[in-house]
Amino acid sequence: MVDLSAKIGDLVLQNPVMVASGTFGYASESADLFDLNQLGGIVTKSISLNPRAGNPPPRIFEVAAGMLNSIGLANVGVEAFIAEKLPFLRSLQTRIIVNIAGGTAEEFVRVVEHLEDESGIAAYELNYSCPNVREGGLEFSQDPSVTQKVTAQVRRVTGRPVIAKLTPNVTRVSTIARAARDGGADAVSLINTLVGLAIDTETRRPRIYAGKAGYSGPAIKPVALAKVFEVAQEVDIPIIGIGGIFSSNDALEFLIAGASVIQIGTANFVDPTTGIRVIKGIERYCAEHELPACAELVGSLRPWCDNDTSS
Amino acid sequence: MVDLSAKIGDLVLQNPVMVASGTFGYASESADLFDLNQLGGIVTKSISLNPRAGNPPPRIFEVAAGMLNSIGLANVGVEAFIAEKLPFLRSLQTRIIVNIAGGTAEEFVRVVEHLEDESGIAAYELNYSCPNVREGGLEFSQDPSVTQKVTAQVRRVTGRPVIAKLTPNVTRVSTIARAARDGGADAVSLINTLVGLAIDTETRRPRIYAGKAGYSGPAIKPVALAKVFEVAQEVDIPIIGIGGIFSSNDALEFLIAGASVIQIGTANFVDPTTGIRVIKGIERYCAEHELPACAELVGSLRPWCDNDTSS
Amino acid sequence: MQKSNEASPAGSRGIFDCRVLSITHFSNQIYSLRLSCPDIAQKAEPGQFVNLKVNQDLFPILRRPFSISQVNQSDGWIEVVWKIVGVGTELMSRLRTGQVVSVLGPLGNGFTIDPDAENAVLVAGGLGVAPFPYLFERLVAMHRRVRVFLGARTGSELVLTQGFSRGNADVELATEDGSVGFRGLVTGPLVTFLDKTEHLDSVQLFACGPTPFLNAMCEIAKKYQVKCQISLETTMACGFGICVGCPVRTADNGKRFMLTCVDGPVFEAGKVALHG
Amino acid sequence: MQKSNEASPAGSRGIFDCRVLSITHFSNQIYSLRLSCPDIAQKAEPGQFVNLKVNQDLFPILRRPFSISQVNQSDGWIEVVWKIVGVGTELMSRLRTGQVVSVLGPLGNGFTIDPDAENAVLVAGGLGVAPFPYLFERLVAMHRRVRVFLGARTGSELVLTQGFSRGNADVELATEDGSVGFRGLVTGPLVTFLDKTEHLDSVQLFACGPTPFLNAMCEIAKKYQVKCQISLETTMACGFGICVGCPVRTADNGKRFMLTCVDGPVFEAGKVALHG
Ligand SMILES: Cc1cc2nc3c(=O)[nH]c(=O)nc-3n(C[C@H](O)[C@H](O)[C@H](O)COP(=O)(O)OP(=O)(O)OC[C@H]3O[C@@H](n4cnc5c(N)ncnc54)[C@H](O)[C@@H]3O)c2cc1C
Ligand SMILES: Cc1cc2nc3c(=O)[nH]c(=O)nc-3n(C[C@H](O)[C@H](O)[C@H](O)COP(=O)(O)OP(=O)(O)OC[C@H]3O[C@@H](n4cnc5c(N)ncnc54)[C@H](O)[C@@H]3O)c2cc1C
Ligand SMILES: Cc1cc2nc3c(=O)[nH]c(=O)nc-3n(C[C@H](O)[C@H](O)[C@H](O)COP(=O)(O)O)c2cc1C
Ligand SMILES: Cc1cc2nc3c(=O)[nH]c(=O)nc-3n(C[C@H](O)[C@H](O)[C@H](O)COP(=O)(O)O)c2cc1C
Ligand code: FES
Ligand code: FES
Repeated sequence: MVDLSAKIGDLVLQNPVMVASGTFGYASESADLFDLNQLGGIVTKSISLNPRAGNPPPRIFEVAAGMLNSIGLANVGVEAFIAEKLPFLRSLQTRIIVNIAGGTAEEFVRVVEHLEDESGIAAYELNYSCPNVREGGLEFSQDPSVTQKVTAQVRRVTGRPVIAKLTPNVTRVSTIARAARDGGADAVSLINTLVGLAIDTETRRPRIYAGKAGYSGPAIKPVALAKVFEVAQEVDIPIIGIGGIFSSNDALEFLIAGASVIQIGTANFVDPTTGIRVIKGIERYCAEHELPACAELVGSLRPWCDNDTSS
Repeated sequence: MVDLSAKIGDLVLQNPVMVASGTFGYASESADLFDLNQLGGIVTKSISLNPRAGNPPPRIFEVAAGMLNSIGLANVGVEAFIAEKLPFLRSLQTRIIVNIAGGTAEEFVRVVEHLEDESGIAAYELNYSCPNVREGGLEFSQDPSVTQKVTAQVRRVTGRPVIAKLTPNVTRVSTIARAARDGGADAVSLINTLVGLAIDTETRRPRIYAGKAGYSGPAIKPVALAKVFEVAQEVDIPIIGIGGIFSSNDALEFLIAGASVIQIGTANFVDPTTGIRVIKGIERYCAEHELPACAELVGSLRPWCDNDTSS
Repeated sequence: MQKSNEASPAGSRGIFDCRVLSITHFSNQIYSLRLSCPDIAQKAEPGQFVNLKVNQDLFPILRRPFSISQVNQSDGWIEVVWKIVGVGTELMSRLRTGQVVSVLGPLGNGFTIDPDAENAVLVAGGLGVAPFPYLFERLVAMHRRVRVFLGARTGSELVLTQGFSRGNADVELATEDGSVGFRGLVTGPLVTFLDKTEHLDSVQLFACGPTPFLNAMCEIAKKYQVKCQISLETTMACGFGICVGCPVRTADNGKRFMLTCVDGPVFEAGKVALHG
Repeated sequence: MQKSNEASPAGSRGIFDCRVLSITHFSNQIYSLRLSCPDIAQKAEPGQFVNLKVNQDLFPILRRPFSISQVNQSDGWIEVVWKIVGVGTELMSRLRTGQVVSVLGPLGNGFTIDPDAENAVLVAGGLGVAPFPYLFERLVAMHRRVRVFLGARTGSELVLTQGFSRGNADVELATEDGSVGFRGLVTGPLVTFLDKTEHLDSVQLFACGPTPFLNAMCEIAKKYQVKCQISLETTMACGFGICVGCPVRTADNGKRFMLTCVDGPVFEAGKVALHG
């Protein structure tokens, strides 16, 4: 028997496979497709203080080996989330991580405050790809000091694990990860979507209403792996790896690069049971390679050379 | 007849289609495959002061809709370039842009100085994705002040057009583009490769000797378009668009996003005549859309909305 | 057919690996596919759709949604009909008997047949005809009087016309180039029909086709004060509510959205604001 | 066959759209393809390769290199032989007669036949046999005495063995599992042969196969002081020198590199340092 359990600080998971925010709705949508309790964890859609209608269409567009989206953080708002969505989530035997969106530090804090009295929440994941309304739309985690400050403010109001979900759209993501840790984050999730754009050459309009959009899917996997590896080398904080995971082999790459846990995003749209396939595949790999625990894989990359050879 | 000519400052091109540095060798390799003079321009491999052997294998790896590479800037060095490669390039009836690599500002300057007396060079393109040996391997254009300083130093020693080729691996590429312009660059090329990583889960080794590698191909196109659009909106400097261009439709997206000229990279490996196809396709599109000049397309994107809707 | 995910409860929608029983080429770019899929055949309602993964590759990566065109519960198959418009539909046209396709479904809310509507009127623009054979069969089984108006740009794009000859149905055809039937838009013959119909409250319209056509249908429904259900298409990633990528504006103030995949694809005309 | 780029000078290498004349399935995973390509057939030398784009999609995106296995100048075709190892070779196995493949070639430097070597010895590990039928034909035409040693893991992976029965050639087979011929590595029978051969200066070895096998061949060539040419495989993007992605270390100090695609794929044993 392979030990598949995974740890993020004090949070123990039965296996290292979660579904990613915004790619699994509120989980009930897939409940009749497979046994959700097999997952290591479920991350909810981003929840904001008030309900958000989201962006006008078009919201999604397929590109080579990936997709663009700008949903506009459509969600029911924290109160309706607690009333209508949390009861089902709470009934599951897997870890529920509530992902939180905010335009200001205060909004993050207030959503957490709303959720603090509710049971059945294993951790909070803070969506730091949200545009910071005070900084001209810069994503929160594009600035290390903002990242640290917001994290510290949330840290003050909760004893639950806090996971900072970082944007990849930065010069050095390890600087941001360090700031999140210094602010009190228990872990970082990497990566949220890359900024991307596609254009309809007939109409000369962007393919997505908002213009620039979030890029996800297999196409971003190499970038995500590089970011995970960078943080794993530079910062002493557990990492949740995300980006283009469609198969167990993809997931294994993330573990080897340094992620303790991984999340499945876009793949859920193609096959919502991807997580189950990935769990089984990791187990099979460990058995075949005589690894008693999949945690042994974490950060086990063997570089060919020490230094960064110039490209 | 469609006017296909394009301009980068004072540099006039017969059409807006170049081949990108490092993806077309020294041009002679393809001379028997098609008439090179049909291209708008040819950018050479990165030339450094001294010859470089490059990295050990594996240097390349295919990923979904793209490839990773770390060649290690293998090149013959500026003296052998002048003696052995430039004579052929000079004999062509298209614009020759010499791409320059350096580990320090001085190296960039010294390579330019070597080339200044040589005829047949239309412009220099400075490869600012090179690791800056003085800054712990940070790519030159990951820092705006370094970008400005190096550009200004090169500017001082040449009257030829100077093009700063920027890395996409930054928080805000428009800040870097502005720094390049302030340093005296005539144009910016965007984008060089994204940083990516892939891992062989059997050996747990990186798929590329150097570990992290440069990611190119269709998979990076949405990122490149977003970067081009950002700079086009923010900075008043001509842009050369690069990233995953395989078809004329891809090229048109870049023109509409704000690039005056485009470069074909990875596609040359699959079909070195891609540039010719792209030129013909742009011409056909302009004819069909009754555009007398393809320059009219540049920056003609029609956003659905003004503001950045949050993702 | 094999349910690829064994954990999912029997009888519900699911993800199925379905064998191609046959593929038919109607005209230039139009095809139909019969898939062995007893579970979906058992459960599907007219107007519902399936989301197909037509290849095993990463390109194209997303599933492609198609209306369930016909169902045979006893033989356990469903049919879809499509036109080649891009890479996914092109790949589908290369499928061969015996190959396996991953099918997610049945998805969405189908047509709601009004208990009081004696006269069902089916109106299709182009491949909007896709969901009608199954809807037609259901209506005939319910002993409704059915009229079918099928329009297309040209005769070769008028497909499935044979499927409506059972029961006491009338079929009227229209083509923009006049090559078959009425020359002009299909709304022409429809309006003529409505003009001469007395008990409009016994009529229910069912419309499927491109957005401009659906807009025209909503106008007509409003003008004649007649019940009308429309089936929408939007880009979709998941097809069952988890990507939130398929919004359609509500008619009330146009600031709220419903999801085409789970709130539709069939909507009551007047409940949604198409285009803007 | 049609040259897809009309601008390229006639008679030189080029990029050609070539029709599949036939595809043959040898054993489990091994196939051969005959492509109509008069230009390449005209020009190709034994040991050269072609770089094939096996699909029109972006996945897989790069071409795949294959040795030219056989050539027929009068009928204007070339053949390649491959084993399914991944997505590209799998796609190739689904090609059908009449389909078109983009072929870039002929590429690289082929074998150089030593004017003094009366005895040519061809040694293949596994699919390393691929370039040998054409080389064999050339050697026979040059009236050389040819010996062929073919090894594989098991009998079903020993392919093309029939192709060497012309002229006064000897063919020896070896399989690791002993299912066909000598049980063991193909270097076994080769060494036995060399041990009993008197005029080793009249022998030239030609070797193609996996790297460990080539290393063994280099050792043998060195030990017996016999001329030896080896054909290498590395990952390739372009196949003609523009990506600089296919380095092989030179033997001198191991710090310099040559390019497998333009300096090879055939090298003189001892000129390159394999593996490290
Ligand atoms: C609920 C629903 C039911 C559908 N039923 C049918 C059906 O029964 N038969 C049928 O032929 N088609 C149907 N469609 C449309 C079908 O899904 C698309 O034609 C298909 O996804 C296009 O895939 P592609 O890869 O060939 O095109 P792509 O390469 O993705 O796109 C090619 C072109 O088609 C356009 N396009 C993409 N998606 C759609 C879409 N959803 N509607 C219209 N144009 C689109 C794109 O804008 C682009 O210009 C339905 C769509 C929905 C949402
Ligand atoms: C000059 C040259 C001539 C060749 N001639 C032949 C030939 O005649 N017949 C033949 O079957 N093959 C030949 N090869 C190897 C062939 O090119 C590869 O098997 C093929 O590219 C694999 O493509 P794929 O998409 O199926 O595999 P991928 O999906 O790209 O890779 C699958 C697996 O195969 C391995 N692989 C990839 N490329 C190579 C390679 N070049 N060599 C060995 N393993 C590889 C990968 O590491 C991976 O583990 C030749 C290669 C070169 C460079
Ligand atoms: C349609 C869509 C909606 C998303 N919504 C959210 C969200 O609300 N909050 C969030 O933190 N991330 C969101 N993401 C990002 C994903 O959680 C994930 O980080 C990203 O897609 C990369 O993983 P993938 O390539 O596996 O999809 C969304 C992604 C997609 C594709
Ligand atoms: C194999 C390879 C080698 C490259 N070498 C260089 C180089 O020497 N100098 C440089 O400025 N860019 C180099 N590039 C980057 C390309 O010029 C281009 O910016 C990048 O690949 C993105 O374009 P593409 O997606 O069209 O390939 C290289 C790219 C590849 C794939
Ligand atoms: S298609 Fe995903 S929510 Fe509707
Ligand atoms: S394969 Fe591109 S240089 Fe050899």
